[in-house]
Amino acid sequence: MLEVTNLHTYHGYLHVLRGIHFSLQKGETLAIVGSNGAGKSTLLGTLAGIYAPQAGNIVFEGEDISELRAEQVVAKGIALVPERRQIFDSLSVKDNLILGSYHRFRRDRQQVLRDYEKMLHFFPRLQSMLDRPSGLLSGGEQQMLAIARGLMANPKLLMLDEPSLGLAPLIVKSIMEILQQLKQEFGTTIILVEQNVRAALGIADYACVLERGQIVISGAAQEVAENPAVRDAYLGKGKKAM
Amino acid sequence: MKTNIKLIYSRSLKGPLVLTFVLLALPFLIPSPYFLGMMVLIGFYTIVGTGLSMLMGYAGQISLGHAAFYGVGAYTSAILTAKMGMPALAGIAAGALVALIIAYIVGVPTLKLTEHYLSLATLGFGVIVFIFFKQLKGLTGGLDGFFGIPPLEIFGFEFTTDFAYYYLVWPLAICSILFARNVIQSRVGRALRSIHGSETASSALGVNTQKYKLQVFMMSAVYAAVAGSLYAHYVTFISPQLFEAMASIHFLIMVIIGGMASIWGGMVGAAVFVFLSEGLKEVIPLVMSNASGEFEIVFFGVLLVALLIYMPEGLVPALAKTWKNLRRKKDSGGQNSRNAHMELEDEKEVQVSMVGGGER
Amino acid sequence: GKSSETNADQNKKASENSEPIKIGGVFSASGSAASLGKPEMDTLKMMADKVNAEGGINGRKIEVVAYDDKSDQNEAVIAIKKLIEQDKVVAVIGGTISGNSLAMIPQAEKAKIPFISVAASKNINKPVKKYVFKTAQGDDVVIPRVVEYLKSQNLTKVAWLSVDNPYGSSGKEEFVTLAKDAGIEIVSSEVFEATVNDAKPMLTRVKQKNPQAIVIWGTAQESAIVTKNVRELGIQVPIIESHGIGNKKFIELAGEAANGVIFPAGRLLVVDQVPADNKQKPVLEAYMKIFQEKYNYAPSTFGGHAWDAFEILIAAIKAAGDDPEKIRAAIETGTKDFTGITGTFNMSVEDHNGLQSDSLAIIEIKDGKWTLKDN
Amino acid sequence: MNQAAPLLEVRNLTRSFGGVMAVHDVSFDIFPGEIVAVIGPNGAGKTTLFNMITAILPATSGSIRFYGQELIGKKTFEIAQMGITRTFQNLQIFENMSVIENVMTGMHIRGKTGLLGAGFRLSQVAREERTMLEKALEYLEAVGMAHKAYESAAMLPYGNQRLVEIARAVAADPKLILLDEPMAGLNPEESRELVDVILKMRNKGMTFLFVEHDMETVMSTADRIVVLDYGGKIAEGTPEEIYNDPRVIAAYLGDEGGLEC
Amino acid sequence: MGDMSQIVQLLFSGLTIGSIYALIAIGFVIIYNITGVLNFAQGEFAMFGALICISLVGTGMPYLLAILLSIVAVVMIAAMFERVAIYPARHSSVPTLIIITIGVSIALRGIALFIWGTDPYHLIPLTAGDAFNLGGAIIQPQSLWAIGISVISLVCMYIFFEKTFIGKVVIACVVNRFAARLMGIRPEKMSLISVSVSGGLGALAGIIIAPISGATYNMGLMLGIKAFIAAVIGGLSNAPAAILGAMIIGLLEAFTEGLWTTGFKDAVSFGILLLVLFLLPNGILAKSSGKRV
Ligand SMILES: Nc1ncnc2c1ncn2[C@@H]1O[C@H](COP(=O)(O)OP(=O)(O)OP(=O)(O)O)[C@@H](O)[C@H]1O
Ligand SMILES: Nc1ncnc2c1ncn2[C@@H]1O[C@H](COP(=O)(O)OP(=O)(O)OP(=O)(O)O)[C@@H](O)[C@H]1O
Ligand SMILES: [Mg+2]
Ligand SMILES: [Mg+2]
Repeated sequence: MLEVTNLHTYHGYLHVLRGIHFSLQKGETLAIVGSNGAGKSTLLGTLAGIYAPQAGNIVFEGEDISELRAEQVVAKGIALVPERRQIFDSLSVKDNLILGSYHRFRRDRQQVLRDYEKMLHFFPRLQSMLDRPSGLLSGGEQQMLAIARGLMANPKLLMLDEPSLGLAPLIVKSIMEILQQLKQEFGTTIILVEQNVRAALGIADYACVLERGQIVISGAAQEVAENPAVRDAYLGKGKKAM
Repeated sequence: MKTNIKLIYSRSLKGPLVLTFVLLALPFLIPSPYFLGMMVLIGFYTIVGTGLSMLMGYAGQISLGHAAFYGVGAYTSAILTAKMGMPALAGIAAGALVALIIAYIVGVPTLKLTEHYLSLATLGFGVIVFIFFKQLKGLTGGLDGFFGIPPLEIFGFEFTTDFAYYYLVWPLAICSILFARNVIQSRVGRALRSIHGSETASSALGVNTQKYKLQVFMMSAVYAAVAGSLYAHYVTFISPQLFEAMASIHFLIMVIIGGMASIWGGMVGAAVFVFLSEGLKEVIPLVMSNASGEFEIVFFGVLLVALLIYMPEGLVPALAKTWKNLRRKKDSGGQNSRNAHMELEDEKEVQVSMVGGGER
Repeated sequence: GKSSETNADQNKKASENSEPIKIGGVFSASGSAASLGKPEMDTLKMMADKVNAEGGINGRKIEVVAYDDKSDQNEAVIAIKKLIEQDKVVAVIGGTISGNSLAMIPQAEKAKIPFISVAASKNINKPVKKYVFKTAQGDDVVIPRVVEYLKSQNLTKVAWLSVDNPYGSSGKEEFVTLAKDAGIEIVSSEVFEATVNDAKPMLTRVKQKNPQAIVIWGTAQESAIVTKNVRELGIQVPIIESHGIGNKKFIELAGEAANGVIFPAGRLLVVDQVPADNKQKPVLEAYMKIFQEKYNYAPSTFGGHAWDAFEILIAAIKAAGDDPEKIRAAIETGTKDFTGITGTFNMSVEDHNGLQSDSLAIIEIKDGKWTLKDN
Repeated sequence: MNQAAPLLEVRNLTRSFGGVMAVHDVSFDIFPGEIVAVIGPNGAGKTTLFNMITAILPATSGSIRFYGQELIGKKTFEIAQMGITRTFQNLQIFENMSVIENVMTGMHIRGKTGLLGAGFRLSQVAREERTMLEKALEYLEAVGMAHKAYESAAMLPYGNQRLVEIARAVAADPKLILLDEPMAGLNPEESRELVDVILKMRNKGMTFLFVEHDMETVMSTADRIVVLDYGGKIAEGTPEEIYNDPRVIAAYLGDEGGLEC
Repeated sequence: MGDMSQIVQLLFSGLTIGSIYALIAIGFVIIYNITGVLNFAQGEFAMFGALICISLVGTGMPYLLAILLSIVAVVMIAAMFERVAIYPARHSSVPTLIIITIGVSIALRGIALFIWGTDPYHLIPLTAGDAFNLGGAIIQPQSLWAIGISVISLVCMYIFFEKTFIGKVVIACVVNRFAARLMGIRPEKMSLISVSVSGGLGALAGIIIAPISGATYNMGLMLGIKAFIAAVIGGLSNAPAAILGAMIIGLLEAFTEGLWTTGFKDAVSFGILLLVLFLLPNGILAKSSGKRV
């Protein structure tokens, strides 16, 4: 369904992605981990059409989308929940959610409204603040909103950039459950960039480690989790006494 | 880790020295009194522009009313010297002082506003001051203007020629630039810039943002007032029309053309502004005989827009960047592909960090 | 003083080479005052061509260097400096609007170059400045005519409305003093902006004072709006205006409301109605004809000021050569009984304008046409 | 538990936003040299609490004392000058400056140069600049960002910007530092490194109050934990006490507890 | 102090001028909402609307057709302006963008000067009818047109921005252009549409004011500045509030001029505005900006 070959992206003169290869089938979940500045966000941004790759191909459902711009990529059924949340802060929570479905709003308004109800069900915390300017929410509430807005796009491929950032453990868990549910019910393909490695590997089929713009370790999630290097860096050498 | 202050601040005196030298030689290289006159004007504008770029480019506070301070300087000095017979130097100092006080009074409430509200408030301030120039006929002569301002005299030397004025204004302009540069490259400058970056964070780090905004506002007001006083003694006639809202906008244009977040921007902008408007007067009739003023206006507008579209940061930063890129290219031996890429990237939203987001 | 000496030196040299004599012009050919400045600029160029076609002065051609100040004082100052320092002209004609003329005066005085202003404000020539002359009727010439008219009609309680610029304010100053002497009471005195959109708010105040007549002192556009507003508010008293509305535009803009408006103006507007025995008539007709032929629009009284300035200057150059100092003296002493477009000039040491009230006719707008009411 | 007088005393602190009680009647103490964590579900009022301590938001009622001095009514910059600095959950990096200048701005209150002194470049200014620069580099080194000192702060990846903010807050050499989710965006290894930095700073005499959702960090770093829920304090105690508090488990950690040990 | 008829007269004068400011101010707000640009060329749209309409009527074209055509023409000018000047500069800083629009307005004014010269022009009123008397005040039919059209625009804008999906989309573009694109919205398209629409509104304002105060090439400058003030007082992102702001300015001007002085009219208006701003630093009807740290 998604095939990425030899992807190179620059920020100005900075060569950030240095030849990324991977492919995903429908309904699979890929977790990406890596240290600060490894290029994770750049990778998702490139896939979403925010950054233009200098070289390489992104083939989605048999179509090369590497030349498309962000708004065109969305129309193909790819949604990104970006880093830093990027909500519409002066618009109400409700408007934010509805805008998430922009590319399909006119086509199936009824479905959008049903999905909207579903989001409130997923994130009950948002229910009491539907008419508040979303910029006034707490950090975690905004993060929930950003994720819910991403889900409103009802994408075939959902990309999330550190969704658990700023969320309480209970909520992190429920998000992982929601992702699982999406996968099972709709066969949504998911790419997950996470620092909460344990949670991410818990739901992923595949995982890869990105370092300095290259994939250095990849494989089934379980395998990656057992890789000693990953264990040391991302899972902790045995937890501190608790 | 080696510390090297040069990596953040260029403090070399080489640039300013070369510039000063060139400026000193200029009247001999181009011995045209008309050209000298232009240069004197540019000198005044440089002083105003430098102050304004401190305020706008560094501290991030827009002012659409700086012509008012220019006018306050001009009128104060004019009234004191022509009507009360004070020496011109005292007039200039008094002009600066009055501007300082007005800036303080106006700044206290105004600088609490942000962005567009600030620009409206300063615009309003400019209009109000203009109206006072116009209506206080007893003091200012109203719209008829103010006559008989004596020429500047320092220690018995009268500055009556463009030549003399040139050597008065330009050293002063260079000094004002250096002063501004020193401020920028210090604790105070960082405080100012941090206000531009995030006022909340700035105050959470102990920066008294209101105080610094006020200080820089007052500083830029003094710059404008001094330039205004000098102007008054130079032309010996002033009228309110010279200090209208449009004049404030002209200052703004100069600063932005030059590059508001660069210390030389004010000077370069002033020079471009003056030579562009004067140059068009020469060029347009050559291209189209019997074209009148309107063509200059159209071309000026079009050039302004084109300049800013291609160099949104202004001339100085754009030239600096080009220079850097050239050197880099030389170093890396013609990697043209990268440049091609950069153009491609331009098509898409490159500067994510520039895009307003929930986080910022 | 240094620059003018070098000027003079060079000019002396120039005369030996029989190079053209340079005359400077600064007019507001664009910007807000363009409707005044354009015909002035055109007139000056036309006149130079005419003189040159006739062989120039004493065998030397005239070269007019004219700049457009865009109705901006700063530009005007730059322009006259350029004329004096770069182009080295022997004299300057210009300053379409009073503000620009006033702004240029110090430069001309400093460089000791004769400057003939074509703007109205009396501050230009009063007090007399050595190098400054004026060919437009100042308020000191026009206002007496207005007061005289008011008195003749027995209108003794009037409202005075003037535009908020030097033109309006100097008119007001003059009117206030003369009206007092003439026993006319100013029941309401107001200003309006040159950019006025709607003067009704201000006129509501005027209406309450029940004046017997309203004097509106401004140029065509703003005066038209105020005039219209006066009638819209249902005020039916006579309206007297300034010579600044002597422009077809006023009638077009004010529409119906223009009818009945009375104003003093140069005779150029009603040249066809001027009695044949008036000695201005041939000059006016000549100007009308050659200007219309060359530029294809009717000349205005403002262009007439430029015509007069040019003629006066040329006469002085003919008599005195190309030395600015001598030209100045020649203008001052040599301009006697010169009949121009604006009127008959008699300059002297005390009077650098030289016009009398008789240079104006009283005109009434009837059915959208200027009609000579009182010659 | 701690004998010394409290560094910060928070008493009955309350803040409402048009009826919604974001923080309600919260009281607690912080003693010198402590590391105290504030945890709680999203929207519990943690950030609002921080905003009140630093006077970015006025409190509706209650009192905050620092070294016995009332903070309510003071301005944000005065509080910073008294020795409390902070980082932000929504990053507030100065994007118009380089990384090192960000940190040097953090040292603002430690400098003296005024506008005129700077403009005329008095001799002590150069000295002050040099020491500031050196110190700033040290702080950057401490958080592992020295190699990016001269880069533009705007271009840094998210995690690095967090580190710069921390270095910037520490550079003021405050008595008390408030960190709002310092670990967000850092991977586990990077978090552990940051914890080490915090511990080292504590040994130098700084006191920390921080908000964090990463239980591993909280449990391993904090001496004491304050738990908020719906604006109110529901528990306070040592990590062990909190970890086993049924109310905290229900409201925040989840049934199985925060860590799958 | 004035009597009743004077008050009514001033009220109508204020509302009439206010309505014209309002139409331009809405254009201001629309462009600001979508592109984040404070468009100082807004007044020039009014100027072109008025002058083109006058020229068309001058050719003997039916009045309504002329109005329609001139609006279309200005919409096209606005669209070109967006493509040529706003779109390429979309990443620039606020002051740069302000100056770009000032540059455009300078150029547009120059072009108008070239075509129409400096002469003022006059347009016949929309409807002939006589002025009528209301409580001693004389009201021109054109005033009613101005007020009516701006009220209608107010209602339309309110519904558009507050009640329709596309209105939200439009706001989303300026609140967070980056996120808007991630939702599949094309900010460029919105920007083109919005600038064109506000061009049309500006043209309409110009056509309404032309019979009242005539039209010249430089009428746009002052109208633009007044509209800017109105928009800012209203809080900038809120069209109904901008209309309120415009009415406040119109009334303030009329009443200071009518009851006190003309010379200090602008000073009084600005002075009061500044006072208001100092008390309500985010405009009179400011909505929460939704920013916190
Ligand atoms: N807009 C930009 N301009 C220039 N450089 C950039 C830009 N965005 C990112 N970079 C650089 O690209 C590199 C990769 O950044 P990226 O944001 O992809 O990292 P990341 O893996 O997502 O890190 P983090 O975990 O901190 O979010 C970094 O070195 C960063 O400095
Ligand atoms: N300015 C405001 N206006 C209205 N409500 C607000 C405002 N600021 C905060 N709130 C509300 O107050 C509550 C507490 O917010 P706060 O940001 O303090 O939560 P938090 O504990 O920091 O949450 P998180 O862990 O998600 O960051 C939230 O429900 C939030 O929506
Ligand atoms: Mg990232
Ligand atoms: Mg928080």
